[in-house]
Amino acid sequence: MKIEFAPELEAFRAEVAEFFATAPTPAIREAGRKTTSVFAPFKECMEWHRILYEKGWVAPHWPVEYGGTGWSVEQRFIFAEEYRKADLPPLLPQSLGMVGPLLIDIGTEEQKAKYLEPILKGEDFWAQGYSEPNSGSDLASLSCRAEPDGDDYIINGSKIWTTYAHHANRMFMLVRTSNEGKKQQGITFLLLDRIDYPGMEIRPIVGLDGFPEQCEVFFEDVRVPQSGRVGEENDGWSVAKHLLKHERGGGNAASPTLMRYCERARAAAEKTPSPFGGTVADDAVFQREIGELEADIASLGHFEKLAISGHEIARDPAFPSMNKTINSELVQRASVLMTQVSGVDGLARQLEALRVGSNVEPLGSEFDLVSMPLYLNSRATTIYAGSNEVQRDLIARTVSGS
Amino acid sequence: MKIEFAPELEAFRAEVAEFFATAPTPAIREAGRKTTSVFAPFKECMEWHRILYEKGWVAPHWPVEYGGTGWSVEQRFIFAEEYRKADLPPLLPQSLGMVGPLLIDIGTEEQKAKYLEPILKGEDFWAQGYSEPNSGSDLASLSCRAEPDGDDYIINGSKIWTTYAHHANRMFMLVRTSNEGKKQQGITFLLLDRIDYPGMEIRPIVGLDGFPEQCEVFFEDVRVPQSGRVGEENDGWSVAKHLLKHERGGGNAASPTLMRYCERARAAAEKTPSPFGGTVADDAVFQREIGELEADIASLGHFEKLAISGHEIARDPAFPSMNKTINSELVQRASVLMTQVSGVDGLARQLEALRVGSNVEPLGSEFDLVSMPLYLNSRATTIYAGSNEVQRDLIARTVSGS
Amino acid sequence: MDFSFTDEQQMLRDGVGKFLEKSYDFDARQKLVNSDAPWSADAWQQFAEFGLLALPFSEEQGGLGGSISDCVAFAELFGRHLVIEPYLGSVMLAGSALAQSDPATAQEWVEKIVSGEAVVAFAFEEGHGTASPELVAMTAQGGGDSACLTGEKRLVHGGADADAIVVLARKGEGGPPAFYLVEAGADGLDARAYTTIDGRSAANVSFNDVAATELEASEEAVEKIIADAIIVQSAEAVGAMGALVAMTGEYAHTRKQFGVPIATFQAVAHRLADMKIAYTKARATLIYTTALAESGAATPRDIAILKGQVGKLGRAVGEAAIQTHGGVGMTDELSVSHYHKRLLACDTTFGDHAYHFRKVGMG
Amino acid sequence: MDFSFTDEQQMLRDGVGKFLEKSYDFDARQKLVNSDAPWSADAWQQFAEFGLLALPFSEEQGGLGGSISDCVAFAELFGRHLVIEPYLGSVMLAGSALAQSDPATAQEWVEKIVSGEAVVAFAFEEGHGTASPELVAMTAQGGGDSACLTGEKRLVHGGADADAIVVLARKGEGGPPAFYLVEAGADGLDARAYTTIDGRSAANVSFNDVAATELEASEEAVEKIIADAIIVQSAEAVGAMGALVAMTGEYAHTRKQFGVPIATFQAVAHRLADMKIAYTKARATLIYTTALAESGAATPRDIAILKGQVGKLGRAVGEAAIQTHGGVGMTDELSVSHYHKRLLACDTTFGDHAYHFRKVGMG
Repeated sequence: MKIEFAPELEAFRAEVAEFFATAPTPAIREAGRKTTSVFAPFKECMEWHRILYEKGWVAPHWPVEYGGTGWSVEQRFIFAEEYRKADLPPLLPQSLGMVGPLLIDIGTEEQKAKYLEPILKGEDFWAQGYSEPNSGSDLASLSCRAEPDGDDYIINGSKIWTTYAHHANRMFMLVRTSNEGKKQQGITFLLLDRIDYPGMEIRPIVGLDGFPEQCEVFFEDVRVPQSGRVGEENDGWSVAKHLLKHERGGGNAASPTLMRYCERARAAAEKTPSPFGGTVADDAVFQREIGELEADIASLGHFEKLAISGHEIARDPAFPSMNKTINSELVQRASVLMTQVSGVDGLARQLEALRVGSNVEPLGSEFDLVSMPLYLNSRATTIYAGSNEVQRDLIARTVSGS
Repeated sequence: MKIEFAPELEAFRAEVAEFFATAPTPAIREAGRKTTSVFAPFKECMEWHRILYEKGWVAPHWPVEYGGTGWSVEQRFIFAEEYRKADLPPLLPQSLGMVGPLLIDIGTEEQKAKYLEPILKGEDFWAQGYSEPNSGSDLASLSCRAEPDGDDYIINGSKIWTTYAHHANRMFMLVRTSNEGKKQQGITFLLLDRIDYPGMEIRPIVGLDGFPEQCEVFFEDVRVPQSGRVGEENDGWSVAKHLLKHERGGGNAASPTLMRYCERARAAAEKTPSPFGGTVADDAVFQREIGELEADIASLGHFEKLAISGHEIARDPAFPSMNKTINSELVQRASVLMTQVSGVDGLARQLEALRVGSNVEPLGSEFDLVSMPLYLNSRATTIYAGSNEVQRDLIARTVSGS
Repeated sequence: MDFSFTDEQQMLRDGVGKFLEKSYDFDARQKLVNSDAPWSADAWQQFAEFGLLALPFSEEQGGLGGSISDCVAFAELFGRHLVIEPYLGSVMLAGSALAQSDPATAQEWVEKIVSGEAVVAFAFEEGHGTASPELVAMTAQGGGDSACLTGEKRLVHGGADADAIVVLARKGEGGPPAFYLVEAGADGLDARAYTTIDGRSAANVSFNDVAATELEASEEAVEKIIADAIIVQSAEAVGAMGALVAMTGEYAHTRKQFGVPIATFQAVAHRLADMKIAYTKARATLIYTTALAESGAATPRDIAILKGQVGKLGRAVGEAAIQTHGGVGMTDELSVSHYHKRLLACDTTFGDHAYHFRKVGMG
Repeated sequence: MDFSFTDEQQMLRDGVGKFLEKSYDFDARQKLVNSDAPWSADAWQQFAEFGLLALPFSEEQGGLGGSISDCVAFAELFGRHLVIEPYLGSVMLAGSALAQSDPATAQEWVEKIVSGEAVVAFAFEEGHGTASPELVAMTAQGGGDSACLTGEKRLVHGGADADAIVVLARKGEGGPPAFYLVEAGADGLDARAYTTIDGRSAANVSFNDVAATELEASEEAVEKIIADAIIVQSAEAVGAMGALVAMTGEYAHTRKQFGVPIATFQAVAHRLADMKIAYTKARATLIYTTALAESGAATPRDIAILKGQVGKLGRAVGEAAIQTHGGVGMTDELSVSHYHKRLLACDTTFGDHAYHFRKVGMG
């Protein structure tokens, strides 16, 4: 049991830091600081995606032959840490983290040839069409229907919680192709080349934080080619489960982001007077709370590093669910701490000041501008991608005791 | 909406305090300070019971005509507060709080005449025979069987978690008299005049704190008279439910006990140096934690006072379950705080020093002697008298939303 | 000892409740929040007709001589309907500050408040929040009718639209906190308006050598006015909690997943139970503390317990409501998140639960 | 980077595990705890044969030159079997303190420890607990082989039965913490023996002008020895957590209520999930911190994170295990509560989780 700290790692860290200090445009930096969700502002995020692509660093977790970096665990962590320290916008997960790895694993050669490069280059952005109004935690009950018709499918129904569908040009989705057998059977996984097929309509949903991040997508006799199918017809559930492994397991470690929230909270606390004297940063209760939070984030980091290194922990069937549960609940705790530091200065609704490129000054500090939207948005983390109730059900099934 | 603070209340408080300062024997006081459970040491507790009986104060929550005091809500609270401040042993609930009120409500005149006075006088102590090894939370599945035989029942089976059965002279219990219909049907509620009927065997169970507080009771062809039945044969479930109302609703308020734990923790904290300088009592984190706990205990007190005053809150069908849930979880929180103050001085197992009348000096302070046993014993509060999981199921059923 | 609402209070509740049901449903409320108007003049007029604006003032001052429990009686309904009008600021805080002051100007303003003719804002909070009057740092120069204010106040509800502002500031360097009256449009007064996350019009107001009139106030009066406002704000929060418990229970019994209502899942059922426990505890403490205050017996510790409990439990209820609603709970369209944001705002103003619990712990 | 046990370590685990399965099951353990013997001489001898007593010492000292991860490898099994022998005190703490000291006496004691001939206790904790060496208050007079100790040490495992005691005390008024060796039976030494809640023999030891030999130790050495002990103690705790997760899972699948295994109730299932999450987090932090320490890179913050996490999560797992077992979890007869008491003891010694989290927060 040993961690090798190769001397060249520090050189690597310096290289990464140097790149992050020079490559992003001011708008990209601003978008990073104003990210109040796992989904960064779209335009600047994709700009940054393309800069990282040019550098060859856009998909560290992909196999080298498909455009990955081939970095060691430590390098990936150093990259993630420097990334977060520079407050850069996280890349959007749908293409790079979900459909890309899925196609690498089980796509046809044709699909790989067609879709992987535009994902890496940031030319394509994929929306994820899974949930439906009546199929949330019970995803397998979905009813959006695809009828075969010649070489095509005709789709009717709707999808909801389709993040950034209004920015996407492609979409992957689950459709019902059969009502026979168990509900998990009869589902098919489809890639849609376009998101503006005739009969498709996208309606953004305004969230509790005031932003239209999610969408509803309606399908009325939408004709799409069957060649977009991944896997067999009616076998989409196993495809989706495969993909969920990527979604929940996380190609990228989350702990550096969480640790960065703590750093930002500490920095803000240093400037905030405590009602009990001195600054909040010096207050014993604040130290007790942020200490516990940081310790828990550190444990997540250990868990992630063990997993990336190939430790048996990652082969536990409950691994993806544990990772999702721990991560999502820590995001929420970190954001609560942030709003506590902001106090009443977090109560102003400042949608315009939060827009990248806005010339409206925030009312408090930039920290106070983002803390409350981040808190509000993070309430979703325990709901989406399989609610934490569903995750705990799955984890419990692996505790048999014998 | 108004609280009348009658001037005579202070005179009442003084009278109560004076009595508590003079009436208990040293052994009773010691038993009070060394109570590490809801069940005080038996012998001294019953001694104190008899002293209170002589004074006429043994059952403030009973109707006046049966020996109650006829006090107002404020008087009952003042009594409870002074009682706890004097660290006196709480009276045992099985007779005064359970079977007594039950018989007052639905006992026959004969049963009342026979049983109530010995309860008040402290001549009788009743054990409660409900749970069985395979019927815990699922109480209605109980199988200890009573077969009618002439004017008697013949009992076979066993009971478990029968608190202080080894000290009791009588016992009330649930038995199965029929296997037909729903499992709740076919249960009968019995009063046993003796606990040493031929064929009965009592085996104490040593608890995690080292004390034999609970018992198993075994029945082998035990013949008891049918005249001990309360209610109809096979209707014991509704009798038990009626009694549970007393058990969970609580004739006596719990918040003064909890507040007293906080006072004791504060007093000990004043003598305990903090690793961060000064005493623990002066430490910001300790103050933050005990403040939150005391606020929550205060809320329980408000809830109790509203209930005793006849506010609609007590007519909520979820009231007994909410009361039990809140109370039990606060006991646990308070005892955790106490063990934190004791630190390593709570890690010694000091069974002998804890015995009333022991001449073994405690290793730390008397506070350190009791904090850990109290913590360990209190793990049971969320398990017994209907586990908190069952209570939450019941509470949830009252949240229909419409 | 009586902890129930009187028949009169119940009638007031019924009247206000019916009006709000009819004219202040969630859609109407959202339309109002998203309009340019800072609040509804119609609703305000209706509040005047119900006597709410006159309630806490003495009869000599044209008021109804109402008690704190009268205010609690209808404030729960304000919470249930997420009312955005500045009742707390204009009536409970600024109004009470003016009412206990001698100067004739103050009494004129009370009359205007009572009649609904004027709305007066109350400026209290400073950077990041001001948990109690003792923490107010802004300091007035001079006194009487030639006082002068410099500094900034934040989260002043109605601060950009009120006819006047009552400001809490120190009476000279190191002096006790006192109230000062500033009229709208005064030189050196600058308000930056915004909407709060819970839909209220507010402003950060900067004072640059602004002329003000000092209002007579003992330190006890200042404490009492803030304490009463905390009770009424807590009643609003408890009303919001009750609404969330009811709507979440209903949703859990209606919404199906895996072929059954989600209320049949024990994790959901237990969350509902915890919501009900939290609501019941908060409401018990609200009612008991109100009765204490009515008897003149509420201590600062009692108020801290109320503020802390309602803040903590309100947050927990809001978060549980969103989690139970799932995706739809995250939307601006449904009321759930708006209730939660109101509860967050209630927790955050006048010191959050962490502050108040620590005060309780300091003994 | 490798976070797995080596083949050799795995072999050691297998060997120790088999021995404990066979000779140290829960019944045997309870018989031992309830006997007059402070620990099992047989087991100790067996540990010597496995090389455990020699493991952390250098080969020049007759040891095996083992690493911290070697110790972690078998310490998890010590936790799984609730071993009561004073390994931590005699080998990891007293032994390491002696091993890094020059005096010939010290080296002689190391040899006796390695051979299993002697057990040496370690006296560290003072009133209510001593969270870190910097908080040690007991002060030695004089130095070298004529030092002199006065004061009290608590929770000295094996303190009444060991052949000698290594004491951590300050080197003169305000001086740095240093180690002192006291032989059993020394004049002025008095031990009051007791059994701990987790079944170990311990004593509160008072020193009244007791002659002692100062052991050479830098402040860094003191820190390092305590840090290594914390890692090994954490491994024990993690082993106990793992046992609780497994036995609680098994119980929940076997125990029926309402006609079905209680694991089918979502409240129980989610508690099992939380237990597994807690165990997994604690174990990940244990393994990572061990690897860091092995590389010489573990900082005081890393150790505080480990101690805090294992303490908090261990308590939570213990409480959840008891709640899930219900009544039988409350009995002395079942092992569940004994695991919990071990976890409580691990949390409480060397500073509890609240202390360590705050240290982390202080940055």
